[in-house]
Amino acid sequence: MEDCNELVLEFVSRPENVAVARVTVAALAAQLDPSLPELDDVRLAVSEAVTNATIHAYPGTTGRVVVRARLCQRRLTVEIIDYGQGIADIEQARQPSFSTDPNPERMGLGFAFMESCMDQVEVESAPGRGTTIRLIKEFPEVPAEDS
Amino acid sequence: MEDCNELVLEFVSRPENVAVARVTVAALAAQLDPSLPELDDVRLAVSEAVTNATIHAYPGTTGRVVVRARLCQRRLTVEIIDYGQGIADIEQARQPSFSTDPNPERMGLGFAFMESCMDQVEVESAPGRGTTIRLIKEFPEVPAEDS
Amino acid sequence: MRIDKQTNGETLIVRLDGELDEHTAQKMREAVQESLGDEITRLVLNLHGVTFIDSSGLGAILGRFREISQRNGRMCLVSVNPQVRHILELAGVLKIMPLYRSETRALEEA
Amino acid sequence: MRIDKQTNGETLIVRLDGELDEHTAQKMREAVQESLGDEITRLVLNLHGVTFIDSSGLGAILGRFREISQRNGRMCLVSVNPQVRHILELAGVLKIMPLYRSETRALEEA
Ligand SMILES: Nc1ncnc2c1ncn2[C@@H]1O[C@H](COP(=O)(O)OP(=O)(O)O)[C@@H](O)[C@H]1O
Ligand SMILES: Nc1ncnc2c1ncn2[C@@H]1O[C@H](COP(=O)(O)OP(=O)(O)O)[C@@H](O)[C@H]1O
Repeated sequence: MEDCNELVLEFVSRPENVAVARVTVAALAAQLDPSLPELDDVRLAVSEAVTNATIHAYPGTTGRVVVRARLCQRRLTVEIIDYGQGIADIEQARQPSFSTDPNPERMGLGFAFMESCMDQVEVESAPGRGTTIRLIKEFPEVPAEDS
Repeated sequence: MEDCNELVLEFVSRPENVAVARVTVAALAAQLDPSLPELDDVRLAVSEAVTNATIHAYPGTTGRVVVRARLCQRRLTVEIIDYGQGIADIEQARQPSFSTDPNPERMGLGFAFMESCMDQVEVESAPGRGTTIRLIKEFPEVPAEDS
Repeated sequence: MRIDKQTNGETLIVRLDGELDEHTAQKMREAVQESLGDEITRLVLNLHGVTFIDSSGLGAILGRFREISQRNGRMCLVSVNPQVRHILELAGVLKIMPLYRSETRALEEA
Repeated sequence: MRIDKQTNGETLIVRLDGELDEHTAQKMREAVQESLGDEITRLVLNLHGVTFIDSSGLGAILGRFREISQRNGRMCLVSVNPQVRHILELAGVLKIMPLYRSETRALEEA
Protein backbone atom coordinates (compact mmCIF):
# COMPACT_ATOMS: atom_id res chain seq x y z
CA MET A 1 0.00 0.00 0.00
CA GLU A 2 3.09 2.26 0.25
CA ASP A 3 2.48 4.49 -2.67
CA CYS A 4 -1.08 3.62 -3.61
CA ASN A 5 -3.73 6.19 -4.38
CA GLU A 6 -7.22 5.13 -3.40
CA LEU A 7 -10.66 6.65 -3.69
CA VAL A 8 -14.14 5.61 -2.68
CA LEU A 9 -17.29 6.78 -4.45
CA GLU A 10 -20.72 6.06 -3.02
CA PHE A 11 -24.04 6.72 -4.69
CA VAL A 12 -27.57 5.48 -5.23
CA SER A 13 -28.25 2.87 -7.92
CA ARG A 14 -29.83 5.14 -10.52
CA PRO A 15 -29.10 4.81 -14.23
CA GLU A 16 -27.91 8.41 -14.48
CA ASN A 17 -25.16 7.71 -11.95
CA VAL A 18 -23.44 5.10 -14.10
CA ALA A 19 -21.84 7.94 -16.09
CA VAL A 20 -20.59 9.58 -12.88
CA ALA A 21 -18.88 6.37 -11.73
CA ARG A 22 -17.34 5.84 -15.17
CA VAL A 23 -15.94 9.35 -15.29
CA THR A 24 -14.56 9.22 -11.74
CA VAL A 25 -12.64 6.00 -12.25
CA ALA A 26 -11.40 7.18 -15.66
CA ALA A 27 -10.11 10.38 -14.02
CA LEU A 28 -8.16 8.30 -11.50
CA ALA A 29 -6.81 6.02 -14.23
CA ALA A 30 -5.78 9.10 -16.22
CA GLN A 31 -3.06 9.64 -13.60
CA LEU A 32 -1.18 6.80 -15.32
CA ASP A 33 -1.19 8.64 -18.66
CA PRO A 34 -2.89 5.69 -20.34
CA SER A 35 -3.57 5.39 -24.06
CA LEU A 36 -7.06 6.28 -25.27
CA PRO A 37 -8.00 2.61 -25.89
CA GLU A 38 -6.82 1.71 -22.38
CA LEU A 39 -8.98 4.47 -20.94
CA ASP A 40 -11.93 3.31 -23.05
CA ASP A 41 -11.47 -0.19 -21.61
CA VAL A 42 -11.68 1.16 -18.07
CA ARG A 43 -14.76 3.20 -18.92
CA LEU A 44 -16.51 0.23 -20.48
CA ALA A 45 -15.73 -2.27 -17.71
CA VAL A 46 -16.83 0.16 -14.97
CA SER A 47 -19.94 1.03 -16.93
CA GLU A 48 -20.96 -2.63 -17.21
CA ALA A 49 -20.34 -3.43 -13.54
CA VAL A 50 -22.12 -0.34 -12.25
CA THR A 51 -25.01 -0.88 -14.68
CA ASN A 52 -25.40 -4.41 -13.26
CA ALA A 53 -25.49 -3.05 -9.72
CA THR A 54 -28.13 -0.62 -10.95
CA ILE A 55 -30.45 -2.96 -12.85
CA HIS A 56 -29.95 -6.37 -11.22
CA ALA A 57 -29.01 -5.84 -7.58
CA TYR A 58 -32.12 -4.10 -6.27
CA PRO A 59 -35.11 -5.24 -8.39
CA GLY A 60 -37.97 -2.79 -8.19
CA THR A 61 -36.10 -0.44 -5.89
CA THR A 62 -32.78 1.35 -5.46
CA GLY A 63 -29.88 0.84 -3.10
CA ARG A 64 -26.36 1.86 -2.30
CA VAL A 65 -23.46 1.28 -4.71
CA VAL A 66 -19.85 1.69 -3.62
CA VAL A 67 -16.98 2.00 -6.06
CA ARG A 68 -13.51 1.61 -4.57
CA ALA A 69 -10.68 2.32 -6.98
CA ARG A 70 -6.99 1.98 -6.24
CA LEU A 71 -3.82 2.73 -8.18
CA CYS A 72 -0.67 0.93 -7.06
CA GLN A 73 2.25 1.55 -9.34
CA ARG A 74 0.77 0.78 -12.76
CA ARG A 75 -2.04 -1.47 -11.57
CA LEU A 76 -5.64 -0.28 -11.32
CA THR A 77 -8.03 -2.22 -9.10
CA VAL A 78 -11.70 -1.27 -9.07
CA GLU A 79 -14.25 -2.86 -6.78
CA ILE A 80 -17.93 -2.33 -7.53
CA ILE A 81 -19.96 -3.29 -4.47
CA ASP A 82 -23.70 -3.56 -3.97
CA TYR A 83 -25.78 -4.86 -1.06
CA GLY A 84 -28.52 -6.32 -3.22
CA GLN A 85 -29.96 -9.72 -4.06
CA GLY A 86 -26.67 -11.32 -5.13
CA ILE A 87 -26.03 -13.95 -7.80
CA ALA A 88 -26.99 -17.57 -7.26
CA ASP A 89 -24.95 -19.18 -10.04
CA ILE A 90 -21.89 -17.05 -10.74
CA GLU A 91 -20.44 -19.31 -13.42
CA GLN A 92 -23.67 -19.20 -15.40
CA ALA A 93 -23.98 -15.42 -14.94
CA ARG A 94 -20.54 -14.91 -16.45
CA GLN A 95 -21.39 -16.84 -19.62
CA PRO A 96 -21.62 -14.56 -22.67
CA SER A 97 -25.23 -13.93 -23.72
CA PHE A 98 -26.63 -15.16 -20.42
CA SER A 99 -29.10 -12.81 -18.78
CA THR A 100 -31.81 -13.37 -16.20
CA ASP A 101 -33.59 -10.31 -17.52
CA PRO A 102 -36.50 -11.20 -19.83
CA ASN A 103 -36.10 -7.87 -21.66
CA PRO A 104 -34.76 -8.82 -25.11
CA GLU A 105 -32.67 -5.66 -25.20
CA ARG A 106 -30.62 -6.95 -22.25
CA MET A 107 -27.66 -8.47 -24.11
CA GLY A 108 -26.04 -10.60 -21.42
CA LEU A 109 -22.70 -9.16 -22.51
CA GLY A 110 -21.82 -7.24 -19.34
CA PHE A 111 -19.39 -9.79 -17.92
CA ALA A 112 -18.01 -10.61 -21.38
CA PHE A 113 -17.15 -6.95 -21.95
CA MET A 114 -15.59 -6.62 -18.49
CA GLU A 115 -13.39 -9.61 -19.27
CA SER A 116 -12.35 -8.35 -22.67
CA CYS A 117 -11.40 -4.96 -21.18
CA MET A 118 -9.59 -5.94 -17.99
CA ASP A 119 -6.81 -8.37 -17.14
CA GLN A 120 -8.79 -9.92 -14.33
CA VAL A 121 -12.45 -9.99 -13.26
CA GLU A 122 -13.36 -11.47 -9.89
CA VAL A 123 -16.92 -11.95 -8.67
CA GLU A 124 -17.90 -12.43 -5.04
CA SER A 125 -21.60 -12.91 -4.51
CA ALA A 126 -24.21 -14.99 -2.71
CA PRO A 127 -28.03 -14.81 -2.74
CA GLY A 128 -29.20 -12.08 -0.41
CA ARG A 129 -25.67 -11.00 0.40
CA GLY A 130 -24.83 -8.55 -2.33
CA THR A 131 -22.20 -8.61 -5.02
CA THR A 132 -18.62 -7.41 -5.29
CA ILE A 133 -17.00 -7.23 -8.71
CA ARG A 134 -13.23 -6.74 -8.73
CA LEU A 135 -11.69 -5.45 -11.95
CA ILE A 136 -7.91 -5.41 -12.34
CA LYS A 137 -5.87 -3.92 -15.14
CA GLU A 138 -2.15 -3.38 -15.60
CA PHE A 139 -0.93 -0.43 -17.64
CA PRO A 140 2.39 -1.29 -19.25
CA GLU A 141 5.09 1.33 -18.77
CA VAL A 142 5.31 3.80 -21.64
CA PRO A 143 8.49 5.58 -22.74
CA ALA A 144 9.03 8.73 -20.66
CA GLU A 145 7.78 11.96 -22.19
CA ASP A 146 7.58 15.62 -21.25
CA SER A 147 4.33 15.55 -19.34
CA MET B 1 -34.71 14.82 0.31
CA GLU B 2 -37.59 13.27 -1.71
CA ASP B 3 -36.02 13.28 -5.12
CA CYS B 4 -32.44 14.19 -4.38
CA ASN B 5 -29.46 12.47 -5.89
CA GLU B 6 -26.46 12.33 -3.61
CA LEU B 7 -22.93 11.02 -3.91
CA VAL B 8 -19.94 10.86 -1.62
CA LEU B 9 -16.35 10.79 -2.83
CA GLU B 10 -13.49 10.11 -0.46
CA PHE B 11 -9.79 10.34 -1.24
CA VAL B 12 -6.38 11.31 0.05
CA SER B 13 -5.28 14.95 -0.08
CA ARG B 14 -2.87 14.72 -3.00
CA PRO B 15 -2.65 17.41 -5.69
CA GLU B 16 -3.40 14.90 -8.46
CA ASN B 17 -6.76 14.09 -6.88
CA VAL B 18 -8.10 17.62 -7.23
CA ALA B 19 -8.87 16.85 -10.89
CA VAL B 20 -10.74 13.68 -9.93
CA ALA B 21 -12.98 15.57 -7.50
CA ARG B 22 -13.65 18.31 -10.04
CA VAL B 23 -14.61 15.83 -12.73
CA THR B 24 -16.85 13.80 -10.41
CA VAL B 25 -18.88 16.78 -9.22
CA ALA B 26 -19.09 18.14 -12.78
CA ALA B 27 -20.46 14.77 -13.95
CA LEU B 28 -23.16 14.95 -11.28
CA ALA B 29 -23.99 18.57 -12.17
CA ALA B 30 -24.18 17.55 -15.84
CA GLN B 31 -27.42 15.73 -14.98
CA LEU B 32 -29.06 19.18 -14.91
CA ASP B 33 -28.02 19.89 -18.51
CA PRO B 34 -26.22 23.06 -17.43
CA SER B 35 -24.64 25.58 -19.76
CA LEU B 36 -20.90 25.34 -20.31
CA PRO B 37 -20.17 28.46 -18.21
CA GLU B 38 -22.29 27.04 -15.37
CA LEU B 39 -20.32 23.81 -15.52
CA ASP B 40 -17.05 25.77 -15.57
CA ASP B 41 -18.20 27.58 -12.42
CA VAL B 42 -18.77 24.28 -10.64
CA ARG B 43 -15.40 22.95 -11.76
CA LEU B 44 -13.59 26.05 -10.55
CA ALA B 45 -15.29 26.29 -7.17
CA VAL B 46 -14.71 22.59 -6.42
CA SER B 47 -11.13 22.88 -7.61
CA GLU B 48 -10.44 25.77 -5.22
CA ALA B 49 -12.05 24.11 -2.20
CA VAL B 50 -10.36 20.75 -2.77
CA THR B 51 -7.02 22.43 -3.45
CA ASN B 52 -7.34 24.21 -0.09
CA ALA B 53 -8.04 20.90 1.66
CA THR B 54 -4.95 19.58 -0.09
CA ILE B 55 -2.45 22.36 0.60
CA HIS B 56 -3.69 23.99 3.82
CA ALA B 57 -5.47 21.37 5.90
CA TYR B 58 -2.65 18.91 6.54
CA PRO B 59 0.65 20.86 6.51
CA GLY B 60 3.59 18.58 5.81
CA THR B 61 1.43 15.49 5.51
CA THR B 62 -1.71 14.15 3.84
CA GLY B 63 -5.15 13.31 5.15
CA ARG B 64 -8.65 12.34 4.18
CA VAL B 65 -10.87 14.59 2.05
CA VAL B 66 -14.59 13.92 1.66
CA VAL B 67 -16.68 15.51 -1.06
CA ARG B 68 -20.43 15.18 -0.61
CA ALA B 69 -22.48 16.44 -3.54
CA ARG B 70 -26.26 16.58 -3.74
CA LEU B 71 -28.72 17.53 -6.44
CA CYS B 72 -32.20 18.49 -5.29
CA GLN B 73 -34.38 19.74 -8.10
CA ARG B 74 -32.16 22.35 -9.72
CA ARG B 75 -29.97 23.07 -6.70
CA LEU B 76 -26.46 21.67 -6.35
CA THR B 77 -24.90 21.52 -2.88
CA VAL B 78 -21.29 20.43 -2.53
CA GLU B 79 -19.58 19.95 0.80
CA ILE B 80 -15.80 19.67 0.87
CA ILE B 81 -14.73 18.28 4.22
CA ASP B 82 -11.28 17.82 5.71
CA TYR B 83 -10.16 16.78 9.19
CA GLY B 84 -7.10 19.00 9.23
CA GLN B 85 -5.83 22.01 11.16
CA GLY B 86 -8.85 24.23 10.57
CA ILE B 87 -9.04 27.99 10.11
CA ALA B 88 -8.59 30.36 13.06
CA ASP B 89 -10.01 33.54 11.51
CA ILE B 90 -12.58 32.63 8.88
CA GLU B 91 -13.49 36.19 7.98
CA GLN B 92 -9.87 37.07 7.30
CA ALA B 93 -9.32 33.86 5.32
CA ARG B 94 -12.21 34.74 3.00
CA GLN B 95 -10.76 38.14 2.13
CA PRO B 96 -9.53 38.33 -1.47
CA SER B 97 -5.72 38.16 -1.70
CA PHE B 98 -5.35 36.90 1.84
CA SER B 99 -3.16 33.84 2.18
CA THR B 100 -1.28 32.36 5.11
CA ASP B 101 1.06 30.69 2.66
CA PRO B 102 4.39 32.58 2.30
CA ASN B 103 4.77 31.20 -1.24
CA PRO B 104 4.29 34.26 -3.51
CA GLU B 105 2.59 32.08 -6.11
CA ARG B 106 -0.26 31.40 -3.67
CA MET B 107 -2.78 33.99 -4.83
CA GLY B 108 -5.23 34.09 -1.94
CA LEU B 109 -8.02 33.97 -4.52
CA GLY B 110 -9.50 30.58 -3.65
CA PHE B 111 -12.44 31.87 -1.61
CA ALA B 112 -12.95 34.81 -3.96
CA PHE B 113 -13.29 32.43 -6.92
CA MET B 114 -15.65 30.14 -5.02
CA GLU B 115 -17.84 33.12 -4.26
CA SER B 116 -17.85 34.43 -7.80
CA CYS B 117 -18.84 30.96 -9.11
CA MET B 118 -21.47 29.86 -6.62
CA ASP B 119 -24.61 31.44 -5.16
CA GLN B 120 -23.56 30.67 -1.62
CA VAL B 121 -20.33 29.70 0.14
CA GLU B 122 -20.45 28.61 3.77
CA VAL B 123 -17.39 27.87 5.88
CA GLU B 124 -17.42 25.84 9.08
CA SER B 125 -14.05 25.54 10.72
CA ALA B 126 -12.20 25.74 14.01
CA PRO B 127 -8.51 25.28 14.85
CA GLY B 128 -7.71 21.58 15.14
CA ARG B 129 -11.22 20.56 14.13
CA GLY B 130 -11.08 20.48 10.37
CA THR B 131 -12.93 22.50 7.76
CA THR B 132 -16.19 22.09 5.89
CA ILE B 133 -16.86 24.27 2.87
CA ARG B 134 -20.44 24.26 1.58
CA LEU B 135 -20.96 25.45 -1.97
CA ILE B 136 -24.48 26.03 -3.26
CA LYS B 137 -25.59 26.85 -6.77
CA GLU B 138 -29.01 27.08 -8.40
CA PHE B 139 -29.39 26.22 -12.07
CA PRO B 140 -32.25 28.24 -13.56
CA GLU B 141 -34.73 26.18 -15.56
CA VAL B 142 -33.96 26.09 -19.28
CA PRO B 143 -36.56 25.70 -22.04
CA ALA B 144 -37.33 22.00 -22.59
CA GLU B 145 -35.40 20.33 -25.38
CA ASP B 146 -35.08 16.88 -26.92
CA SER B 147 -32.43 15.46 -24.67
CA MET C 1 -27.37 12.91 -24.53
CA ARG C 2 -28.66 15.16 -27.26
CA ILE C 3 -31.10 13.59 -29.69
CA ASP C 4 -32.05 15.19 -32.99
CA LYS C 5 -34.68 13.71 -35.27
CA GLN C 6 -35.69 14.36 -38.84
CA THR C 7 -38.34 12.65 -40.94
CA ASN C 8 -38.02 12.49 -44.74
CA GLY C 9 -40.99 10.61 -46.17
CA GLU C 10 -40.39 6.98 -45.19
CA THR C 11 -37.05 7.70 -43.59
CA LEU C 12 -36.42 8.62 -39.99
CA ILE C 13 -32.99 10.03 -39.25
CA VAL C 14 -31.93 10.04 -35.59
CA ARG C 15 -28.72 11.80 -34.55
CA LEU C 16 -27.20 11.07 -31.17
CA ASP C 17 -24.68 13.15 -29.26
CA GLY C 18 -23.06 12.03 -26.03
CA GLU C 19 -22.60 8.71 -24.27
CA LEU C 20 -24.96 5.81 -25.00
CA ASP C 21 -25.44 3.82 -21.78
CA GLU C 22 -28.34 2.45 -19.71
CA HIS C 23 -29.65 5.91 -18.91
CA THR C 24 -29.37 7.54 -22.32
CA ALA C 25 -30.39 4.34 -24.18
CA GLN C 26 -33.75 4.74 -22.46
CA LYS C 27 -34.05 8.26 -23.86
CA MET C 28 -33.04 7.08 -27.31
CA ARG C 29 -35.64 4.30 -27.17
CA GLU C 30 -38.40 6.76 -26.26
CA ALA C 31 -37.32 9.29 -28.87
CA VAL C 32 -37.35 6.72 -31.68
CA GLN C 33 -40.65 5.15 -30.55
CA GLU C 34 -42.24 8.58 -30.58
CA SER C 35 -41.35 9.23 -34.21
CA LEU C 36 -41.70 5.73 -35.63
CA GLY C 37 -44.99 6.31 -37.46
CA ASP C 38 -46.47 3.54 -39.62
CA GLU C 39 -45.06 5.17 -42.74
CA ILE C 40 -41.43 4.82 -41.61
CA THR C 41 -39.61 1.92 -43.28
CA ARG C 42 -36.06 3.13 -42.93
CA LEU C 43 -34.15 4.18 -39.83
CA VAL C 44 -30.83 5.97 -40.18
CA LEU C 45 -29.05 6.13 -36.83
CA ASN C 46 -26.27 8.70 -36.92
CA LEU C 47 -23.75 7.94 -34.16
CA HIS C 48 -21.32 10.66 -35.16
CA GLY C 49 -21.49 12.43 -31.81
CA VAL C 50 -21.48 9.27 -29.68
CA THR C 51 -18.22 9.12 -27.72
CA PHE C 52 -18.99 6.00 -25.68
CA ILE C 53 -21.22 2.94 -25.87
CA ASP C 54 -21.67 -0.07 -23.59
CA SER C 55 -23.82 -3.21 -23.73
CA SER C 56 -26.93 -1.24 -22.74
CA GLY C 57 -26.43 1.11 -25.68
CA LEU C 58 -25.79 -1.85 -27.93
CA GLY C 59 -29.03 -3.47 -26.76
CA ALA C 60 -30.97 -0.33 -27.59
CA ILE C 61 -29.52 -0.24 -31.12
CA LEU C 62 -30.31 -3.91 -31.72
CA GLY C 63 -33.76 -3.40 -30.24
CA ARG C 64 -34.50 -0.69 -32.80
CA PHE C 65 -33.15 -3.00 -35.53
CA ARG C 66 -35.53 -5.76 -34.41
CA GLU C 67 -38.43 -3.36 -34.34
CA ILE C 68 -37.91 -1.92 -37.79
CA SER C 69 -37.17 -5.38 -39.24
CA GLN C 70 -40.50 -6.67 -37.91
CA ARG C 71 -42.26 -4.17 -40.12
CA ASN C 72 -40.01 -5.13 -43.03
CA GLY C 73 -38.06 -1.91 -42.79
CA ARG C 74 -34.30 -1.38 -42.89
CA MET C 75 -31.86 0.22 -40.54
CA CYS C 76 -28.32 1.50 -40.96
CA LEU C 77 -25.67 3.30 -38.94
CA VAL C 78 -23.66 6.40 -39.78
CA SER C 79 -20.09 7.39 -38.85
CA VAL C 80 -18.96 5.92 -35.56
CA ASN C 81 -15.92 6.79 -33.48
CA PRO C 82 -13.21 4.19 -32.77
CA GLN C 83 -14.48 3.08 -29.34
CA VAL C 84 -18.01 2.69 -30.68
CA ARG C 85 -16.82 0.88 -33.80
CA HIS C 86 -14.76 -1.53 -31.73
CA ILE C 87 -17.79 -2.45 -29.60
CA LEU C 88 -20.11 -2.79 -32.59
CA GLU C 89 -17.59 -5.13 -34.21
CA LEU C 90 -17.03 -7.13 -31.05
CA ALA C 91 -20.76 -7.77 -30.83
CA GLY C 92 -21.18 -8.56 -34.54
CA VAL C 93 -23.54 -5.65 -35.12
CA LEU C 94 -21.77 -4.58 -38.31
CA LYS C 95 -22.58 -7.98 -39.83
CA ILE C 96 -26.29 -7.29 -39.71
CA MET C 97 -26.43 -3.52 -40.20
CA PRO C 98 -24.57 -1.50 -42.83
CA LEU C 99 -22.39 1.36 -41.63
CA TYR C 100 -21.92 4.48 -43.78
CA ARG C 101 -19.51 7.34 -43.52
CA SER C 102 -22.11 10.04 -43.94
CA GLU C 103 -25.86 10.49 -43.94
CA THR C 104 -25.72 11.36 -47.64
CA ARG C 105 -24.11 8.01 -48.37
CA ALA C 106 -26.61 6.23 -46.16
CA LEU C 107 -29.55 7.88 -47.90
CA GLU C 108 -28.19 7.06 -51.36
CA GLU C 109 -27.31 3.45 -50.71
CA ALA C 110 -29.37 2.09 -47.87
CA MET D 1 -0.89 17.90 -18.76
CA ARG D 2 1.27 17.78 -21.85
CA ILE D 3 4.07 20.32 -22.01
CA ASP D 4 6.01 21.11 -25.19
CA LYS D 5 8.98 23.42 -25.21
CA GLN D 6 10.93 25.12 -27.97
CA THR D 7 13.86 27.51 -27.74
CA ASN D 8 14.51 30.08 -30.49
CA GLY D 9 17.57 32.16 -29.57
CA GLU D 10 16.40 34.39 -26.71
CA THR D 11 12.82 33.13 -26.86
CA LEU D 12 11.39 30.19 -24.97
CA ILE D 13 8.02 28.95 -26.23
CA VAL D 14 6.07 26.71 -23.85
CA ARG D 15 2.88 25.00 -25.03
CA LEU D 16 0.47 23.55 -22.49
CA ASP D 17 -2.26 20.97 -23.07
CA GLY D 18 -4.75 19.92 -20.42
CA GLU D 19 -5.96 21.40 -17.14
CA LEU D 20 -3.79 23.86 -15.22
CA ASP D 21 -4.34 23.29 -11.50
CA GLU D 22 -2.23 22.77 -8.38
CA HIS D 23 -0.83 19.47 -9.65
CA THR D 24 -0.06 20.42 -13.24
CA ALA D 25 1.09 23.94 -12.31
CA GLN D 26 3.92 22.25 -10.44
CA LYS D 27 4.90 20.41 -13.61
CA MET D 28 4.72 23.59 -15.64
CA ARG D 29 6.89 25.40 -13.11
CA GLU D 30 9.56 22.70 -13.29
CA ALA D 31 9.44 22.50 -17.07
CA VAL D 32 9.95 26.26 -17.47
CA GLN D 33 12.67 26.43 -14.82
CA GLU D 34 14.56 23.68 -16.60
CA SER D 35 14.69 25.57 -19.89
CA LEU D 36 15.06 29.13 -18.59
CA GLY D 37 18.73 29.56 -19.44
CA ASP D 38 20.44 32.93 -18.90
CA GLU D 39 20.06 33.79 -22.58
CA ILE D 40 16.26 33.67 -22.46
CA THR D 41 14.64 37.12 -22.32
CA ARG D 42 11.27 36.30 -23.75
CA LEU D 43 8.73 33.69 -22.63
CA VAL D 44 5.78 32.86 -24.89
CA LEU D 45 3.23 30.75 -23.00
CA ASN D 46 0.82 29.09 -25.43
CA LEU D 47 -2.37 28.16 -23.58
CA HIS D 48 -4.21 26.95 -26.66
CA GLY D 49 -4.73 23.44 -25.28
CA VAL D 50 -5.59 24.51 -21.73
CA THR D 51 -9.24 23.69 -21.03
CA PHE D 52 -9.32 24.70 -17.38
CA ILE D 53 -7.43 26.96 -15.01
CA ASP D 54 -7.87 27.78 -11.32
CA SER D 55 -6.07 30.08 -8.88
CA SER D 56 -3.13 27.66 -8.61
CA GLY D 57 -2.64 27.76 -12.38
CA LEU D 58 -2.96 31.52 -12.30
CA GLY D 59 -0.31 31.72 -9.58
CA ALA D 60 2.08 29.67 -11.69
CA ILE D 61 1.60 31.97 -14.68
CA LEU D 62 2.15 35.09 -12.59
CA GLY D 63 5.15 33.44 -10.94
CA ARG D 64 6.78 32.94 -14.35
CA PHE D 65 5.97 36.55 -15.21
CA ARG D 66 7.68 37.75 -12.04
CA GLU D 67 10.70 35.60 -12.75
CA ILE D 68 11.23 36.73 -16.32
CA SER D 69 10.55 40.36 -15.36
CA GLN D 70 13.29 40.21 -12.73
CA ARG D 71 15.80 39.55 -15.46
CA ASN D 72 14.28 42.34 -17.55
CA GLY D 73 12.65 39.89 -19.92
CA ARG D 74 9.13 39.89 -21.31
CA MET D 75 6.32 37.39 -21.24
CA CYS D 76 3.14 36.99 -23.27
CA LEU D 77 0.25 34.57 -23.62
CA VAL D 78 -1.18 32.94 -26.72
CA SER D 79 -4.75 31.92 -27.60
CA VAL D 80 -6.81 31.05 -24.54
CA ASN D 81 -10.20 29.34 -24.35
CA PRO D 82 -13.24 31.14 -22.88
CA GLN D 83 -13.01 29.67 -19.34
CA VAL D 84 -9.30 30.51 -19.17
CA ARG D 85 -9.82 33.99 -20.59
CA HIS D 86 -12.57 34.70 -18.10
CA ILE D 87 -10.30 33.78 -15.18
CA LEU D 88 -7.33 35.73 -16.54
CA GLU D 89 -9.56 38.78 -16.91
CA LEU D 90 -11.11 38.36 -13.47
CA ALA D 91 -7.63 38.36 -11.95
CA GLY D 92 -6.36 41.28 -14.02
CA VAL D 93 -3.64 39.21 -15.71
CA LEU D 94 -4.45 40.57 -19.16
CA LYS D 95 -3.61 44.07 -17.89
CA ILE D 96 0.01 43.12 -17.29
CA MET D 97 0.65 40.54 -20.02
CA PRO D 98 -0.28 40.84 -23.70
CA LEU D 99 -2.41 38.09 -25.19
CA TYR D 100 -2.00 37.09 -28.85
CA ARG D 101 -4.11 34.94 -31.10
CA SER D 102 -1.24 32.92 -32.45
CA GLU D 103 2.41 32.23 -31.78
CA THR D 104 3.31 33.93 -35.05
CA ARG D 105 1.62 37.10 -33.87
CA ALA D 106 3.28 36.83 -30.49
CA LEU D 107 6.75 36.40 -32.05
CA GLU D 108 6.22 39.36 -34.40
CA GLU D 109 4.84 41.77 -31.85
CA ALA D 110 5.96 40.82 -28.40
N1 LIG E 1 -24.74 -6.87 -9.26
C1 LIG E 1 -25.54 -7.90 -9.59
N2 LIG E 1 -26.52 -8.29 -8.75
C2 LIG E 1 -27.33 -9.32 -9.06
N3 LIG E 1 -27.23 -10.03 -10.21
C3 LIG E 1 -26.28 -9.68 -11.09
C4 LIG E 1 -25.40 -8.61 -10.83
N4 LIG E 1 -24.53 -8.51 -11.88
C5 LIG E 1 -24.89 -9.47 -12.74
N5 LIG E 1 -25.93 -10.18 -12.28
C6 LIG E 1 -26.57 -11.35 -12.95
O1 LIG E 1 -25.69 -11.80 -13.98
C7 LIG E 1 -26.38 -11.83 -15.23
C8 LIG E 1 -25.43 -11.58 -16.38
O2 LIG E 1 -24.90 -10.25 -16.30
P1 LIG E 1 -24.35 -9.55 -17.62
O3 LIG E 1 -23.34 -10.44 -18.27
O4 LIG E 1 -23.87 -8.20 -17.21
O5 LIG E 1 -25.59 -9.44 -18.58
P2 LIG E 1 -26.91 -8.52 -18.47
O6 LIG E 1 -26.63 -7.42 -17.49
O7 LIG E 1 -27.14 -8.00 -19.85
O8 LIG E 1 -28.02 -9.42 -17.98
C9 LIG E 1 -27.48 -10.82 -15.08
O9 LIG E 1 -28.57 -11.05 -15.97
C10 LIG E 1 -27.87 -10.99 -13.62
O10 LIG E 1 -28.74 -12.07 -13.44
N1 LIG F 1 -9.27 23.61 4.23
C1 LIG F 1 -8.50 24.53 4.85
N2 LIG F 1 -7.80 24.20 5.97
C2 LIG F 1 -7.04 25.13 6.60
N3 LIG F 1 -6.90 26.40 6.18
C3 LIG F 1 -7.56 26.79 5.07
C4 LIG F 1 -8.38 25.89 4.36
N4 LIG F 1 -8.92 26.55 3.30
C5 LIG F 1 -8.45 27.80 3.37
N5 LIG F 1 -7.64 27.97 4.43
C6 LIG F 1 -6.97 29.24 4.84
O1 LIG F 1 -7.58 30.32 4.17
C7 LIG F 1 -6.62 31.08 3.44
C8 LIG F 1 -7.22 31.69 2.19
O2 LIG F 1 -7.61 30.67 1.28
P1 LIG F 1 -7.75 31.01 -0.26
O3 LIG F 1 -8.63 32.20 -0.45
O4 LIG F 1 -8.18 29.77 -0.95
O5 LIG F 1 -6.28 31.41 -0.73
P2 LIG F 1 -4.95 30.53 -0.88
O6 LIG F 1 -5.38 29.08 -0.95
O7 LIG F 1 -4.34 30.99 -2.15
O8 LIG F 1 -4.11 30.81 0.32
C9 LIG F 1 -5.49 30.09 3.18
O9 LIG F 1 -4.25 30.75 2.97
C10 LIG F 1 -5.49 29.26 4.46
O10 LIG F 1 -4.82 29.91 5.52
